[in-house]
Amino acid sequence: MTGREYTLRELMTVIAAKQLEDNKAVAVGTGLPLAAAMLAQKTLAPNLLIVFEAGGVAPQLQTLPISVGDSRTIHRALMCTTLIDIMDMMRRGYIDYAFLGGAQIDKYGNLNSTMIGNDYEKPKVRFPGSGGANDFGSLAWETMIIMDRHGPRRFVENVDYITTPGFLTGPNAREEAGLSPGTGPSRVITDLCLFDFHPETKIMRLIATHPGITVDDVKKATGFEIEVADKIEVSTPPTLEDLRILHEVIDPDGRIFPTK
Amino acid sequence: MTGREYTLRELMTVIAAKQLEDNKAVAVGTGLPLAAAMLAQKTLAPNLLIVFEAGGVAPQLQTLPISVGDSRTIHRALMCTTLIDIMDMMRRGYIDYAFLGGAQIDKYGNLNSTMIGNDYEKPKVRFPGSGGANDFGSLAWETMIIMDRHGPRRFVENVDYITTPGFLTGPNAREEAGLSPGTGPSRVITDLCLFDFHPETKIMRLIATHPGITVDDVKKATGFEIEVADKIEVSTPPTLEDLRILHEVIDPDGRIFPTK
Amino acid sequence: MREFTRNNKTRAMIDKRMDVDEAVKKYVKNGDYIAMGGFGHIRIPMVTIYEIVRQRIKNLSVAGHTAVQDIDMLMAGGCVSNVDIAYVVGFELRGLSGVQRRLFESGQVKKTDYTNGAMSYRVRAGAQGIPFIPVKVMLGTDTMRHSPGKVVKCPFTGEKVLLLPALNPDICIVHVHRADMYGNCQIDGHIVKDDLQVRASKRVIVSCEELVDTEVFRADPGKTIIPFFMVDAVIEQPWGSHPGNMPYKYYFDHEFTENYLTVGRNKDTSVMDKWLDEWVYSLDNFNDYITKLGAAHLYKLRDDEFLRPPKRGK
Amino acid sequence: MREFTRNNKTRAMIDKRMDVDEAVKKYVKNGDYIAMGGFGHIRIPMVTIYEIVRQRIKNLSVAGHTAVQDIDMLMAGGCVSNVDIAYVVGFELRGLSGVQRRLFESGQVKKTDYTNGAMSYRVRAGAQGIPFIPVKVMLGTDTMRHSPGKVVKCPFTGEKVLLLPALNPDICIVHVHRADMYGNCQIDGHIVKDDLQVRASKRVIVSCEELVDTEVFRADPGKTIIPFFMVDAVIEQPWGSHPGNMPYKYYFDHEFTENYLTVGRNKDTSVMDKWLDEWVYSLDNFNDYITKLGAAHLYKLRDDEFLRPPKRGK
Repeated sequence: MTGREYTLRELMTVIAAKQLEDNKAVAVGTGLPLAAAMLAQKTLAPNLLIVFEAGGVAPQLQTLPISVGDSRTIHRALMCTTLIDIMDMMRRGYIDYAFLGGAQIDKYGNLNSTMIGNDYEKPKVRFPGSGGANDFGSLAWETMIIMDRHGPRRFVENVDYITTPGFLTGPNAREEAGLSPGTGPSRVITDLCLFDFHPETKIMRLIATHPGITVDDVKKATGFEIEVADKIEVSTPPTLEDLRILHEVIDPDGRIFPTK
Repeated sequence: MTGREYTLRELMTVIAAKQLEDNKAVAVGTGLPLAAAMLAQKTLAPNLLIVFEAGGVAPQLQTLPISVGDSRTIHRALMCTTLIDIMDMMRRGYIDYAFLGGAQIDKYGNLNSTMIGNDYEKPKVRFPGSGGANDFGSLAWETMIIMDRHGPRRFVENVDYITTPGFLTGPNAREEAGLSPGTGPSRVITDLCLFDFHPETKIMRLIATHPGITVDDVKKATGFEIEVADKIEVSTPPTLEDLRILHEVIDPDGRIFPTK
Repeated sequence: MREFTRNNKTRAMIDKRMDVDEAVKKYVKNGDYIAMGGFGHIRIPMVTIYEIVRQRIKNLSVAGHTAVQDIDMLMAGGCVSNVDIAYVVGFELRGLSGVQRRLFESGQVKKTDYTNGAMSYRVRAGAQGIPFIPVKVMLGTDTMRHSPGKVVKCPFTGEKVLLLPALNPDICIVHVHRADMYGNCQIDGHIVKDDLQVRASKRVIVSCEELVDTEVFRADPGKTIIPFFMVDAVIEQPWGSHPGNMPYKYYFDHEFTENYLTVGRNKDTSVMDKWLDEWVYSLDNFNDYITKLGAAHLYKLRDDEFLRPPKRGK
Repeated sequence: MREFTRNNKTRAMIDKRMDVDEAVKKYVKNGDYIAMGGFGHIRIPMVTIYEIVRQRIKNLSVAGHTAVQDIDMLMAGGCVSNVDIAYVVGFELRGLSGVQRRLFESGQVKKTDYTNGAMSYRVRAGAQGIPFIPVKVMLGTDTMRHSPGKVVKCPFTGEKVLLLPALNPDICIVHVHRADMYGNCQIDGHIVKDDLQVRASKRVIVSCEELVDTEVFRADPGKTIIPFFMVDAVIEQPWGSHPGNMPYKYYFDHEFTENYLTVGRNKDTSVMDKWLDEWVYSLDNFNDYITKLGAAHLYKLRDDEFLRPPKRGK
């Protein structure tokens, strides 16, 4: 279709997997982030601890769950605990990474998954709300944001509603609001590129573009002024082994990664 | 020994048992209060719910436990939960009665189980402290106080240290301190008599004397001015059936009620 | 709460079995604040949800704590006027609900947004019997600004915390694996927050897959999640979480839910009315619903749960 | 706490088995705040307590949360300088401890009084990672007046509550029924507050009656009370709670404790020194202690636990 040997979804998953260090813990939901965590476990981070918001700890997943609380998430798990216990663990610093997404994001990584429109009482579009997102964005050490359909209506100067905190209004704003030092979004993975956040300005910074995408493409697709790293990498495509693991081991039924 | 067919300990236990209504819940420790609750269950209050502070709920006791957390307290229990869950239940109003004791008591039913002396840093005698007593005295609907060795050194004008709240400084003082309305001590059972508390003054009020004890005996043994009910009952002695249950069913080993 | 418990919750072990219609008539009132057990599509108390819709209870306030099929059905049935939101509208990977979008976007149903953690913490405070709880979530966001939470400084450390009010629902409905006639309950797999939510609530209706002898609880008291004296009604109803997932019993009914979602997304709301009539109002009770689903359909959900392949020769 | 966790607690499953002397050397420091699992005489981590005494650790602050034999041994060994008291000095029905009376009455050991509930609530706050918690106990009493608690009005309801600071011990020691080499733990019977206390603490030493395969946990994940990543050291030590009661394993050693109490009540403190020498300092490790007790003596405690009469012909 695109002339590539992989889909953008697969590429994003592989990039997400590479952000996860070994001997750390990640809180996941379902879908792409879970696939990324499983891929990391099977490649570079065999000791990555996977924790589900609903209480599953370190399961041996046989098949991809379709809900963060479904039976699959505790299949041969080491512990099945409560949602509040998972939140408490995260608060106490046990969870290094969490994955987030949303309908809109601003330059400080603030996320909106609540509503489109200006009137909280009568929104144009009502989305699910925080769920665990605000908790993850407040309590985990690093949040990894995954956004597909990278465009100016999703990457906006001001989100309509801050559901989940990024760096809020900029440097020190998290700390001033009462959130813990050393936390916040660390990566934004889109279908065009990879961002981190500038250590001083806390503004989203382009660090890699996907094959065939230019810096200009990214700028045009983004509704705010981004930071650009001195050296822009080109994203490394998935290896054949990555793809084999995704299709044969992680998602043999093709729920997340349909085979072409 | 005393010419009686029963010991004062047995009498106190039987009186305590009679204070417990059916279909209510009591939090107990070990010893006499537990024996009283078991006796109530086997006589007038078959649906009395017995809960142990350490987490045992409605056990079928085979033998008297010697510690509030020992294995006997969860023998065929309906639930074995945590200490904090029991405290939370009590706070939410599930526990009607709790039994308390102490080294000293004042006219408002305030109890001292912490220390004798004036110097908190260097007490003359150091006792165990609150344990769960303050929690019970704060959270249960009614507290039943059991005091043996009724005398002026134990029934005092001012306790050296208020470990557990009675009516504190008198009417409304509990509410003003932040404790819930409708709570507080309801009975004091001693080896001489039975008190309740005057509904207006919240001062200990004599309502029954044990056989052979006069109102004057009680006054002399008490280091503060008591209220006296219009009509003073004489405590009903244990029946033969009461004694049979205590000795044969509840305490066959004679741990609490040694056979003469 | 304390007074209510004292006067309305017997501490005696009495037989609390009843049919779901009786339980709802007795304990669910118009205008009540309701909380549901389970999480998402998991172990949700659908038997009682369907009955609340059938009895056309109105003006419920709902704890929307990762509420999916349960809240959607209540909203489709017109039972809801207000929601405390942690997660609503979404059916996770299955997309958004047309029913809920319509009612929230028109402002017909009022709401306040919280988070999953925040709602659990509020219920923890309710269970502990304290009026508020300090939390470290929601800070700095619109989720906080639109909530009743108050930011204060800790008197011991000086750090900022958000105080949230305790939550004490009028009625909590939960579906569990097994209960006895008095209301003692065991749950297999995720407890989620049901332990706390039952404790925080005034009234509790339990439905169970299986009614068992009290001996089951006495044999393993550490496994009792809900003790009898917190429970007001016990309903035995196998498949009572359908179309949800009952761990170790049956998996989601994906087909049923997808069809339901499609119906709800139809702009012509009479399509949903027709669905409700067919699956709720026209049926006398949940057993009729189960019968209508059919045995073959249901047993496939059991196979799905255990990841068993379809039988050969089928 | 957060920073400590991030930098010092691996999330990898690694073999954490060690001997108790190594665990105490590594993780228990002079001046630490220590919390012990169990309750009263029940499931107390005596193997680690004896080792702390043996290594003559000093100036410990102790969470005296219904502390009986455990704290008494630490105080007899001169390890303690400060105690947060819920219940100390007493041995329940067995009376008061001479050792503790001496040290508290002379002012040698400092203390602050709380209650059982209050100490649990403080640990709950520590586990939740919030700096304080509102409680409805201690109000109006000297127990409150001598504490750091602060009375405030609830900003939502106006009612008075007491705020207590969270408790986050430096080290928590617990004894459990079974653990694997990574630190996953199961407990039978009372959990008491061990779940919360482990979560609130920076370092955790687990001793267990039995070291089992990880498969045991994967087969029943709902029974895991402590997950591996919270644990720093795992010690396998049968009888590790002696002279305490290990539910479903062995009962109190009444005879041993009565004798120990008598020794402690002797005004001549050299009698206790001699006892310590005989039962702690002169022994290399806990296995020597067990050997010294003797098999017949120990197996009687097993009979006691199950209420079995002595064998005939004994």
